[in-house]
Amino acid sequence: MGEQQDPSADEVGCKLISLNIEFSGGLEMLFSNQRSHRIQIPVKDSSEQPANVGFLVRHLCENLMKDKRKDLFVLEDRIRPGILVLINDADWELEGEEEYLIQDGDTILFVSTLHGG
Amino acid sequence: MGEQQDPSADEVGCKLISLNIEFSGGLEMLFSNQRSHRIQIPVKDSSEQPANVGFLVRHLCENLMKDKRKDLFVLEDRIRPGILVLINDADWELEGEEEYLIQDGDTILFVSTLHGG
Amino acid sequence: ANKSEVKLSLEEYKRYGRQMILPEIGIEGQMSLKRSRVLIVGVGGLGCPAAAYLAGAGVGTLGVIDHDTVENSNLHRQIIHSTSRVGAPKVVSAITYLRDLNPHPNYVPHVEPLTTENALQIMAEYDLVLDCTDHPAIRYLINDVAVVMNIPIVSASALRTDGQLIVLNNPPGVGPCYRCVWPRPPPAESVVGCGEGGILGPVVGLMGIMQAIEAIKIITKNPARDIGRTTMTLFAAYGASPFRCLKMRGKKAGCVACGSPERVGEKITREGIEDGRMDYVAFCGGRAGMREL
Amino acid sequence: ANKSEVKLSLEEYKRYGRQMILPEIGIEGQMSLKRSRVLIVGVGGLGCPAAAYLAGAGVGTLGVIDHDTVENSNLHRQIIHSTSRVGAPKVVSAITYLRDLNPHPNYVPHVEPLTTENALQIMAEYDLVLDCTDHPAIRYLINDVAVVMNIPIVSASALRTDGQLIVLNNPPGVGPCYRCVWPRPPPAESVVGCGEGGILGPVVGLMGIMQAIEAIKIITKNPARDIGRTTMTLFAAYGASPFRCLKMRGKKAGCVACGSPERVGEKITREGIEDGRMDYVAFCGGRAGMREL
Ligand SMILES: [Zn+2]
Ligand SMILES: [Zn+2]
Repeated sequence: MGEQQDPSADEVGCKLISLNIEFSGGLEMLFSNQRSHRIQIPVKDSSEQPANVGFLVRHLCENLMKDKRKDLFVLEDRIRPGILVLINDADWELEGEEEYLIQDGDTILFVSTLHGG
Repeated sequence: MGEQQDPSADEVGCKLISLNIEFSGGLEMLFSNQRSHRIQIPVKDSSEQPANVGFLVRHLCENLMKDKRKDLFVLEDRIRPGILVLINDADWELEGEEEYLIQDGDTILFVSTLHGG
Repeated sequence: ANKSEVKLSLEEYKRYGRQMILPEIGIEGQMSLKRSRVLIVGVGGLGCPAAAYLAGAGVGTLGVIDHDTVENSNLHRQIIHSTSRVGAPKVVSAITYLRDLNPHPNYVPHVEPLTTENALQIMAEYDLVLDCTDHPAIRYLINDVAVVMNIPIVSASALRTDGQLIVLNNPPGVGPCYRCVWPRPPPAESVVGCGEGGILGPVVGLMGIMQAIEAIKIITKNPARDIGRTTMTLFAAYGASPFRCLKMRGKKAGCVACGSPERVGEKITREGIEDGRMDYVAFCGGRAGMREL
Repeated sequence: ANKSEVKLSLEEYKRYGRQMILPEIGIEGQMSLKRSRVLIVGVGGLGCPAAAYLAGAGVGTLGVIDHDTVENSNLHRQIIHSTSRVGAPKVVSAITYLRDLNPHPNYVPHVEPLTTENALQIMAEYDLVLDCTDHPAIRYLINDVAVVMNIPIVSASALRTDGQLIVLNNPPGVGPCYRCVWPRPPPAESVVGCGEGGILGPVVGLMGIMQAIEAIKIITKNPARDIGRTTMTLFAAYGASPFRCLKMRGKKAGCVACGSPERVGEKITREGIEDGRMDYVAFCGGRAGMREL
């Protein structure tokens, strides 16, 4: 499990939220071949808006994704077609998609749809 | 789901704990053919001891079990051999068996071991 | 659905006894199974166990469509084929096996690919379709025809050591369809097949068996259909918690297949499929005009 | 374990290619599979799919033990038998199928019940045992012999629409054994078989396939064994959340089979099993002296 920063960090402008990030269906191969990551992100994005899933996705691309093939995860600044996003095991469409405001302790799962048989 | 009593009941001597009780492997047939029950039990037993799993088992026998064949669930005042008890999905042996003190919101699962193949 | 009267012979009572005594099935359920007509599209890693257990359970009509032939490299996972049938059409090989497992069902062989030309005609003969295929293009085709025909889809897929299962268009017009969940196809370069990615045999087998279980539940209408509760099951053989049950979105009002899209011209129709306006291969990023799915 | 050198023929490379390209298997894993010797006890609803996928995967030696013959009422779930083989010993029927699926493994037929007299001698030839049986008495026998022989057990069971799976004595001497989890047998009147209780075919099939997956993981040592993390998987086809992963107890210091019981005389030994001191049928509430399990 990759841990980042001190969970008690609570200085001005650097309050953090702890999250479980999970990858499935092959996406884990883009993220150090690791299915489960425990990470922390700032409670607010650079424009002082509360962190939402859109911000999280950018954060993952910039900080957690080591693979260069960003377009296997994000296309035109959005999650690429064929990837499902689950917020605490519920389809993100039920939760507001990119606009969902991340809560401390949330589990966000990214699933690449499989087609083999 | 069977509901009993008011969750806010908080009179002297009648504070209640809410629990999820689940049955699997055929045990559900002894409990109205229902796999999942949401029940409430007193926080303390009749001798003013905090409710533990031993007390819960007696409570289930007396209150939730409609089937007359008590010995398919309890033998000599203990869970009969062949039934596993899981406290929040962990073997009750890891949690202190009958002595485990029940917490509000716990899920207690009773599994009858299967032998067919 | 074919609502004609069916009867069970003494031999069938004996054969199905162990499942008929289940309250979830019963005699009524067994009759429903015998009345049902199920199409299995693709008799590979998913279709093999799905076909075996549905034939075993006594589905009345079992159609199997595949244009492939049995290869040696299939046999670690495609367990109703055999070494002695390498080179034979998979459909023929499958039915050889199935008929010896249970002679009672009516087996319908379709030794051809499912295409925009034949899909409507073929799927019109069935009440339920199992999507056991291996490419997004054919998955969209199966979806669009199943929506037009009002039949539910039990869809599964597997790759490497992972599997996914979802029941779509169930009940027809109520549950989400494949396009509700995946409105846009994945970029062609992100699609990996079992040939390139590899596949662990019992992983795809597990997903195929789960399709058989879901098919039996739909056919016997038990549980009575929960409207709008669609879940997707993930399996990861090497995951810390191998099974995961995800709560999925419902039917989308604007879906081009099962809904009413804002631009009426986008609505997928029987005619649009039949006259070749829908190019599934191009839609999924393949060469336009290629019909082979 | 048999550590002799094995080689893969070109035909085997082709046949197993789709699983060998998985990083979880690889050439090393395929060699381990070929070197492994697996015993399947009971070739019924669990043993059929377990045997099919393990044979498909290229296990080197696959032993099958069962004293039963194929019946019509088996075929809705025992999918490697067939109507034309009704009346044949299940072991013979199974190996007929398995050899045509994959001719490479060495199949060892044992057309007899597993008993206190033959269990030690038979199980000595294997590195891993799959408990695909249907009665607690034989489950205790398999356990005790596997503990004495230092081999892991992949144990599954199914009834009606539910299934259970647990890996025991893995690694040998470290993980809990059957008696650690179930020190006392269930009262005889609480034991229900598939004949009385019924069984949905693909439910027991699912459990058998899961046994094959666990067996492959153990044989290929991937993941490297987590010491003391034993889980039990529950499946309920009609449950609200069909799969459940339970965290189980570890090995018990005082276990009469795998531990050091306080009363030394209680310790189960090779000699105790061989000379008939252990009466498994009586232990499980059956008629004492009855040897048929
Ligand atoms: Zn739709
Ligand atoms: Zn033990």
